[in-house]
Amino acid sequence: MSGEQLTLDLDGWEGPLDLLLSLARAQKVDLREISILALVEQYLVYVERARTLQLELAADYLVMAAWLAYLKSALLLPRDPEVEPDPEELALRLQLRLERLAAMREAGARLMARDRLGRDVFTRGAPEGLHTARTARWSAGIFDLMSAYGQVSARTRPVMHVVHDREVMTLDAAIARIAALIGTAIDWTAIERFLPDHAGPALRRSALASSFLAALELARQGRVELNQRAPFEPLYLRAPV
Amino acid sequence: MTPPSDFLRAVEAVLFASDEPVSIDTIRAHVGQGDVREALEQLAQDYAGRGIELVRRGDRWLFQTAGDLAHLLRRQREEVRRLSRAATETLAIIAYHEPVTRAEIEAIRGVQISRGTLDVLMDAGWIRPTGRREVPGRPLTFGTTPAFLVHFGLESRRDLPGIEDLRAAGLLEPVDLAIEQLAVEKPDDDA
Amino acid sequence: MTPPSDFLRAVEAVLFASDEPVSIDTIRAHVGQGDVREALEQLAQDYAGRGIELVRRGDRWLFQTAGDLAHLLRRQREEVRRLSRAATETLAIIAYHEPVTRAEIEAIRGVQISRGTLDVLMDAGWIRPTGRREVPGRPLTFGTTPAFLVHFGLESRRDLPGIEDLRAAGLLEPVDLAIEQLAVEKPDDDA
Repeated sequence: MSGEQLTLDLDGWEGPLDLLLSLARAQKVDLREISILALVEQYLVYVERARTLQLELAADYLVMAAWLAYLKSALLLPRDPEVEPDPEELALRLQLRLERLAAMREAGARLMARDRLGRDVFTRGAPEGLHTARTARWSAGIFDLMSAYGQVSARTRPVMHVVHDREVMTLDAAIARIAALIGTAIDWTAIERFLPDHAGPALRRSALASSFLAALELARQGRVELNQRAPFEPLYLRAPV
Repeated sequence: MTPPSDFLRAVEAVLFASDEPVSIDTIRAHVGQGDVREALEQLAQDYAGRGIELVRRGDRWLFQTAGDLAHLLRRQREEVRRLSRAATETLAIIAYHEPVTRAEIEAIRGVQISRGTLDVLMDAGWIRPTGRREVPGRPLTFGTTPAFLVHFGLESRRDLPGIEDLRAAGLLEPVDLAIEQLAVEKPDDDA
Repeated sequence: MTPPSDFLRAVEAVLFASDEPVSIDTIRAHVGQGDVREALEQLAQDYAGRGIELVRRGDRWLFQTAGDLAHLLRRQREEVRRLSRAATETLAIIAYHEPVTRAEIEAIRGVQISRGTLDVLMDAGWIRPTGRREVPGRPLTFGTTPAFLVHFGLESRRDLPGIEDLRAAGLLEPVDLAIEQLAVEKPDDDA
C-alpha cells in the first residue's frame, strides 16, 4: 500500500468507527461473523502505518487504537475472572456497534432513494388554497353598557370642588417657629415637640408637615442639625454645636 | 373512469403538477410520443362531475376545483370578541342619546372616537345611521337597532336604567373620585 | 371512478385546492357534516392507478403525482438539496431512534456531529427538538416532523424502510451512553 493512497483513504473516514466498519466490510462476511481479532489487527496496522508516514491522526483514532490494543491483549491472554469487563462481551459490543452504524448508513441511503416530494413526486402546482375568513361576533352585556355610561357621565358631568376652610400652619410660620425654639434646645429634641400644644388633629397634621419642611430648610442653612436613626424612626432636631 | 393508460396518467400528472395552464406542446415535451389531444379529451370526460375539472383556457389546459364548490374553499369562522371600552362607551352614548351625531358622541365622551369604533358597532349590527342632523354639514345621526335590544335583553330603549338609577347603583362615581374618597375616609393614624 | 356524491366532490375539491397536506379536522371545517374518513378511502380507491394519487402522511392527506412518473416530471433544476453523508446518517438515526439526543447520535456514528449538521436538517424542516432527556445536563432530544413524512413519502414512522427488521435484530435499542463512551472516548486508564 503506498503512502499517498493511505493519505487519501484517511481523509475519507468519518471517524474511527467508520474506518473500522470499512475494514470489517473488507472481510466480506456478514458483520455478525467478522473476526474481531483480525479487525483489531488491521486497524492497528493501519494506524501504525499512518504514524510511520508521519500523518497526523485525529486524537479519536488514537484513542480507539489504544482501546483496541487493550481489547486484543484481553482476548489473547488467559481470562482473569477478576478483571472486569469480560473481553468477549466487549468484542460483541464492538461488533454490535458496527452493525448498528451499518444499519443506519443503509437506512439513510434507502431513505434518500425514496420517491421524494419535489424531486420524484409533486403536489399540485397551482393550488387555489384554503382560506379561513374570520368574522367577529361581538359580545357585551347590559351591565357593561350601564357602567360605561356611568363612567362617561361621571367623567364629563361638571364637578364642583369645595375646599373646606381649615386651620393650617404655613411654611413661613413653621420656619419662624422652629428657628425661635431651637435656640433653647441643647439636646436632641423630637420634631413633635416643636408643634403648637393646643392644636387640633387637622392643624397638628399641617404643622407637622410644615415643620418637617422647615427643619429641612433650616438644616440647609446650617441653622439646625437633624438626626434620624432609621427610616420612620423619630426625627430629632438641635441647634448646631 | 376507464383504467387509464400510462400515457393518460402522464398527461394527468403533468397537468396536475404544473404551476400554470399548459399548452399541448408543453405537455408533449414532458410525456413524449402520443396523442395529447385525445388524452385531454379523455381526462375532461373522466373528471366531468367530480370535485376537480379539466378546463381549457385558450390553447392551454389546467385542472381547477369545480366552480360550484369554490365557496367551500373559503371558510367562515366566527370568533367571539369583547367590545373595547371605547366601543362600549360609544354604544352606551348612542343608546341613551339617540339620534346622535359623531360630534355629539365625542362631546359627551370628551374624547375623539376612532374611525373603527363606529364600524365595529355597525358590524355587530347594534347601531345604524338613522338620518341627518339639519345643521351645517348635515352630519349623520346614529341610533340603535332591533338587534341591539335583542342582544341586551331589552324590550325597548325605555328599559335602559335612568341616570338616577345609575347613581343609586354607584355607577356614577368616577374611578378617581372613588379613590379620593377612600383616602379621606381612612382614619388618621399618625395625627 | 364511480360517480361521486356531493360530499365526496367537496372533500376532493378541498384536498385538491389546499397548498399543504390537510388533516381530517381541516377538511371537516370546510365541508361540514359527513364521513370524511370514508370519503378519503373512496377517493384513494378512485385515484389508485391514476397519474395522481391520494396519500396519507401522518394524520394529513394530500394529492401528489404517482411515483413512477418521476422521470417525466423531474424539473430542470434540482430543487431538492443533496444531503452530506453525515447529514443523511444523522437524519436516519433520528428517524429510527427518536427521541434521541446529540450525544446518542454521536455514540452511534462514533464521531462528533459538526454544528451545521443538525441545523441543515432543522432548516429543511425534517427534524425538531422534541423535549429533554431527564438525565444530568437535561440534553435536548430530537425527532422528525410531519414534513419529514411528507417529503419522504411515509404514512408514518412505522413505514420507515426495514424498521421492523432492525428492531427485531436489536439494533434500535436505546443507546447506552455510559458503555459506548467507555468503549470509544474514554479507554480505561488502567488498561
